[in-house]
Amino acid sequence: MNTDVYKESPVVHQPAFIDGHSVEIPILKVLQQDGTVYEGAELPEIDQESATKIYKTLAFHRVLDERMVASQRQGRLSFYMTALGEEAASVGGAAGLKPQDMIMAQYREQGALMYRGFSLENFMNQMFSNEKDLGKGRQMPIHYGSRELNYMTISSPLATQIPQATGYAYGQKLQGLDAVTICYFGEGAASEGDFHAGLNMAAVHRAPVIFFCRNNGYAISTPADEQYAGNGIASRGVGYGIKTIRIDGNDILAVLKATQDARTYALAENKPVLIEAMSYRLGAHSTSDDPSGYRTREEEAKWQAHDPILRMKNWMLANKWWDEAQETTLFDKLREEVLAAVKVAEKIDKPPVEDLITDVYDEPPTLLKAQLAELKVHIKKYPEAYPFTAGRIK
Amino acid sequence: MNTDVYKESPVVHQPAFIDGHSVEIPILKVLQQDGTVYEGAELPEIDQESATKIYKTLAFHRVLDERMVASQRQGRLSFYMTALGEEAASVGGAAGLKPQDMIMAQYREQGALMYRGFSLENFMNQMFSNEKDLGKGRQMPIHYGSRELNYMTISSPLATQIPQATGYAYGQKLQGLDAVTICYFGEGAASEGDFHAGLNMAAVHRAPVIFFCRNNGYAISTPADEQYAGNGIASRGVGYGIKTIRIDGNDILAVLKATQDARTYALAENKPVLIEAMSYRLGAHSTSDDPSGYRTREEEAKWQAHDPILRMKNWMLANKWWDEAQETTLFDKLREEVLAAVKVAEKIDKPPVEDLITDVYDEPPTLLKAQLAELKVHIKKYPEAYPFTAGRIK
Amino acid sequence: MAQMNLLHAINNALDIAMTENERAVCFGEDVGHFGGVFRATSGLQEKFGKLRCFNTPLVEQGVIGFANGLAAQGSVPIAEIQFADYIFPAFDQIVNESAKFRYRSGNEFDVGNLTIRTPYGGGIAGGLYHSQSPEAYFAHTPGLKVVVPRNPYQAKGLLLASIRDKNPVIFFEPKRLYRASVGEVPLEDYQLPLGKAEIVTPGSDITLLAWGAQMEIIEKAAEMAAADGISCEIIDLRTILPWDIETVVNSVTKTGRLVVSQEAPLTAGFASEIAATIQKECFLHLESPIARICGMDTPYPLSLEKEYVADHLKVYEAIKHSINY
Amino acid sequence: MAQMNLLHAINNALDIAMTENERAVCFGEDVGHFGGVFRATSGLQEKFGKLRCFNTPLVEQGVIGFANGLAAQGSVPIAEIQFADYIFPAFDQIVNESAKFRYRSGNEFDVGNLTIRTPYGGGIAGGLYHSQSPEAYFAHTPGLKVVVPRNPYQAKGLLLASIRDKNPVIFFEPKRLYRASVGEVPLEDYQLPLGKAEIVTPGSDITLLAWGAQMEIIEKAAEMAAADGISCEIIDLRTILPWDIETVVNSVTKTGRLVVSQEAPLTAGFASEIAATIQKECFLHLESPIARICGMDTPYPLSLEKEYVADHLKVYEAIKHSINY
Ligand SMILES: Cc1ncc(C[n+]2csc(CCOP(=O)(O)OP(=O)(O)O)c2C)c(N)n1
Ligand SMILES: Cc1ncc(C[n+]2csc(CCOP(=O)(O)OP(=O)(O)O)c2C)c(N)n1
Ligand SMILES: [Mg+2]
Ligand SMILES: [Mg+2]
Repeated sequence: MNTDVYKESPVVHQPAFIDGHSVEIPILKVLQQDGTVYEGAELPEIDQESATKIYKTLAFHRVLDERMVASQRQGRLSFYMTALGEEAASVGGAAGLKPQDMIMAQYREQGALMYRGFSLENFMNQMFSNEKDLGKGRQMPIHYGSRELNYMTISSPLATQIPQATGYAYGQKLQGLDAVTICYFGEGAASEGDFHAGLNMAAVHRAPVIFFCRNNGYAISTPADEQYAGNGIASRGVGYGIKTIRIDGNDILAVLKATQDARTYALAENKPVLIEAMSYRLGAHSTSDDPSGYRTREEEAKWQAHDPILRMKNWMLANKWWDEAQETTLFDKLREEVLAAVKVAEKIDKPPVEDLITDVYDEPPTLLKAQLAELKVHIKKYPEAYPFTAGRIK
Repeated sequence: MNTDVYKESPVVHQPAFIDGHSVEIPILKVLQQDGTVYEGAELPEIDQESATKIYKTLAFHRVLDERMVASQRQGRLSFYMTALGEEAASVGGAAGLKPQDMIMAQYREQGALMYRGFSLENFMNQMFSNEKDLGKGRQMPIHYGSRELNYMTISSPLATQIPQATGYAYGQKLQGLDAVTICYFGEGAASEGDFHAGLNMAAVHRAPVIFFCRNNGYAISTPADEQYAGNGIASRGVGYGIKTIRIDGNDILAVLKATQDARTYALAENKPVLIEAMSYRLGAHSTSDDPSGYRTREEEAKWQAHDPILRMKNWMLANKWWDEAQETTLFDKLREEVLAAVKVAEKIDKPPVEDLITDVYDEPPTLLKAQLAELKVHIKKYPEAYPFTAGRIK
Repeated sequence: MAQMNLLHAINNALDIAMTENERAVCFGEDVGHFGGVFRATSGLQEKFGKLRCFNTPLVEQGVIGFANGLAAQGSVPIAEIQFADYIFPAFDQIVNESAKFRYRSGNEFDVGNLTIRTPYGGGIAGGLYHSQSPEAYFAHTPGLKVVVPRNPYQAKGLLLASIRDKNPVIFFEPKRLYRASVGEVPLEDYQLPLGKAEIVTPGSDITLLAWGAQMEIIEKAAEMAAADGISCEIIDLRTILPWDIETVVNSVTKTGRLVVSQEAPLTAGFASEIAATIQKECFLHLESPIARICGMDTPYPLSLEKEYVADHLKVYEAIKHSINY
Repeated sequence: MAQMNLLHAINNALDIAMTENERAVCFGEDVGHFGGVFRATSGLQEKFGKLRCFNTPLVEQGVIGFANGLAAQGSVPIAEIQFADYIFPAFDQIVNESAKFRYRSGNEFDVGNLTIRTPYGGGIAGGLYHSQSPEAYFAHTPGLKVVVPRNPYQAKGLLLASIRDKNPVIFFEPKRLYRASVGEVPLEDYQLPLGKAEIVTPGSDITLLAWGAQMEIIEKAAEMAAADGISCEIIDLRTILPWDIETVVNSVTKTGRLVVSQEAPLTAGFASEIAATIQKECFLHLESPIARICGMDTPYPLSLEKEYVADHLKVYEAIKHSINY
């Protein structure tokens, strides 16, 4: 009851306004750009094997992004979104969890899915929306999803996954599972009403969900300082009564540490956690965007120097867990594999016309079946107008 | 840019989670229940004349609420909502402002409208939705509004007025007016997405709006501790970077002081302020509600002892600005006036049938005119079925 | 069998659903301890515990967002929106999320377990924000099912079917009838089919079609018409989406005339869809234009409610007009 | 006169509106410095300053809530929703607030100065969340005006009329045509009337009706039909709400046949309203059923877009079917 607030607030007799700076929010940094660990820093659980897996995932991410942007420029792909410069947030987040944890992402977290082992073919089939796409070619590129890998299919409307993640985690709690939900979103999406709903409900109903905000400084062209006036997104955690931490999002060890700790806490206490990972969107918002319309090269260059992948590489090298020869082999192999996979995926057929009406409901209703039947008759009448499907209609 | 946050956060190398208790929020109290002012308390601007006006408004509020609940029980009125026990929030808020300031209320702030001088007849005509109602009898009782008095017509959907208040205040700023907007809402409504939108936008776009949360412990049957898990609503101000103050909502001098200071600040800085007034909804949510289904008499009794009107009376008496004789005269007169006004208002005709189609648009479209014409023919055919209007159709 | 009002029937259906399936969860504003402002969830928290029946914070977009997530997880959420007039803050979660969840994922994920209950409709002196009938807003949304019961028996059977259906269902409850409509309801479990209209009264001269609380109105009009010797075939659509075109087509093919009545405003209401479809399917059988008797194209009024609504007299006039066309 | 594409025409209309009225304000996500993701507000911040043209935080319910308040205050807000697919979080602010603001207050307050601009429609490989045509959702809402232009000339004249109209207007911009549609546009100020359909091509055998980007489709179908000797009367509805019943009734009374085409799914789309009204008004003149050629009753697909859409071939088939009925 609010009686508590009434009773427990310290009493003053002269107006005492508080403001955004009434709370200090430290930022966790573990790894320096040159690969050395800060003195006294607490390391996450990590060994050579897990580190190598993480690093290889980061490398795959970088190569895939690079190649797909090129494919898009060549007109082979309609659309793409990179996570250039902020790959540590998604990959490190996934690495800090268990495979049974649900990942509910925004769209720039393909790294988490890579870490979970989504195959190159699966990525390609989605991007080329061919008939082998798990999503049946229905969504724009990068809207991946996999039940097997507990990675919720991406939805374009922003922030809708936030209250959904609260509900998902509440269900996990009801079942008593050893599982939490991680929910990714950008600092832009955090302005949506659904953000407010999701965080408040998680706190009130004690859902084991990790809210992971990627604060990369921009929402398309809108800089963070036109998005909010408070102390980042972390300062909002205070208002919801949610345990909150701010981290360097380009520091894979900080991401890993925060996520591991958050998971332990969320599960033990049945409570949400908010992580704000500070980073920078080094690339364009998407292949449809040109950032030169709203920011400077200098600003970008400054953040180039914080490359999270290079930072991890430096650490791996320093640890002698990795060497330059391995590096060259890995990147060469990845580039080749991706190129080959593009060539395969772009040749695979579009989904059959029947897929137009499946999955709208569990079973197509009568009217929808009639619409399909009519469509088939029509296509047969004008086969040249519908080249992808005409030949395949029985 | 978020670069600032990135750069300015103090750096740590071991996880340091913050939580709801990272910020301490004091509560402002000026007046004690016995009518004495706390030692060292800073008083608002107030003199005998303004104090008397405030006190008479509080008295009118108490009497109107009492009488209208009785009228509803007698079946003369369909619905009513009191503000029993929290009248100081609305009356004190209005008293802290200038007449040109816009008031955008939730529904339990009739006190602010009383303070502005809305006539007893106007109140009655709205409640009896007769043809003299400024709102043309279209909304349920207590949904008052007056352009003349800068009191925005109440809308039932909760929290919609919050981003609207931001927009309204932004418009005042654009015009360079000596005017701010005050926006009232309950701690329940503060859970809506519109709350998040309104506060964040006000902070980012620097709108001179005073967000005034009446935290009265309940949203219908839902206690505040099932509404949020943070430190009240004030703790959210921190997240938006909004100057925030918590006050004793039953302390008229604290309300007045906070509102006066908030107005000065909002206007000078073009920035929003958040006030959280702690109070208690002593009555039922509305005449349709029965609180015995969800709370105890003891809890209510505890809050009876904090009656804001009695508290002000004690202060007035102590100041010798008021005496018991005046008290009796005032309350007797008010009761009589209200009773008489009910009798008048309930006999006034319903609005004419033409009012069905006005104000949907600035001018009724063709189809709507045709629908009205058809309706009139129909009513003439079955006059006994439409007794309120049949006799008045030409 | 027991005498129940519509609220009891709903409460009874919820009780059965929560008893049979421990993953069923009921929530919404004031739904917990208090049992909802209309008391539809009365006693459920006591019986099934606070984790399975609870108050939510006051945020409809959150209620449905949470429900979507819970449904995707495999639980069986039964979410209440306190008044249908307040469903709009959740419109995005329903129309862009619930409705498209299965489709967009290629059936990797779905929210088929979701049921949304909400009281709708006028006739209670509620004015423009406690009287709306927003079914048409949802009917334009493939992926949703939309169901409206007309009495306690229908309410229980259709609600149980909605909860068990593997698609997101919006279940509109006619609040004017919550206590007013009383009837015999089996105590045991039963279901009524979704997507099937019901011929409530067979007839030969004209077809009358409605749903929910409006059924009472057309039945009253049919009685008046019967006194004039007009035989009305009365159909309760029951499911608005996907709707039972076949039953309506068969009826109109037989009678040659159709009056559709809805509480919501005329323009772009669901009656329009019915008229559009039937004029096509029954073109050669129609002996008079299809009539739509609906609310006027304004917000729902308060003091002029009587004049505004599609009452039995207006429906009766439409019947006569159609017959004499 | 100048050659402009649809985006330029809109930008030009905004420029004129902001120049003539210093209380006009443009805002929305990315609308400020960048000029919007489609660049419709390009140059406006530079010209009119940051206070009158700006980025909002990413929150559609806030954008429209803010706009409602600003309009009530007497300013002239022109709010952009980045894609019509993302208008739903603002549905409550539009349907319960903008639409009912004047009515509920008895005209004490209104938001008549409000205009909401938003790009809608498919044909751009956008899949289910960048292709929707949600006009019907708003058409069921008395109090709103809903406008859709088909080309640059129409866009400028209708947008200026929408901004100046004393009612809240939703202005849907056919994004497929943003750059594709180019035409002569006067540089000076002019307005086209709201609530008036336009007979684009007179004809005698059948009436074809559509709006926005779909106009191109029915014009193409009409050309094919012309080759068969069928004379089509082509009407652009232009305003969806309140719509111009008279023009359509007059046309169908003359031709006896009607094909309505819309991008949105069939069920409960606005074509249904048109069919429902016209079957009544023109009952004795109709020589064949009114045909609706629409999107299928599914979300908007990606890879099967070509098959899904109401293309000219489907419209052409409907014309022939109607003529040969
Ligand atoms: C509800 C909604 N509104 C608008 C958009 C269009 N949009 C797509 S991404 C984006 C910016 C998101 O920024 P942020 O959340 O910071 O994520 P980032 O792109 O930086 O990773 C916008 C406005 C959308 N997809 N959904
Ligand atoms: C959008 C919306 N949802 C639900 C309701 C129903 N409702 C009316 S008042 C109320 C409780 C409001 O509580 P609070 O904001 O704390 O204000 P209080 O009644 O305590 O003054 C609810 C749920 C509504 N009017 N609007
Ligand atoms: Mg961002
Ligand atoms: Mg309250």
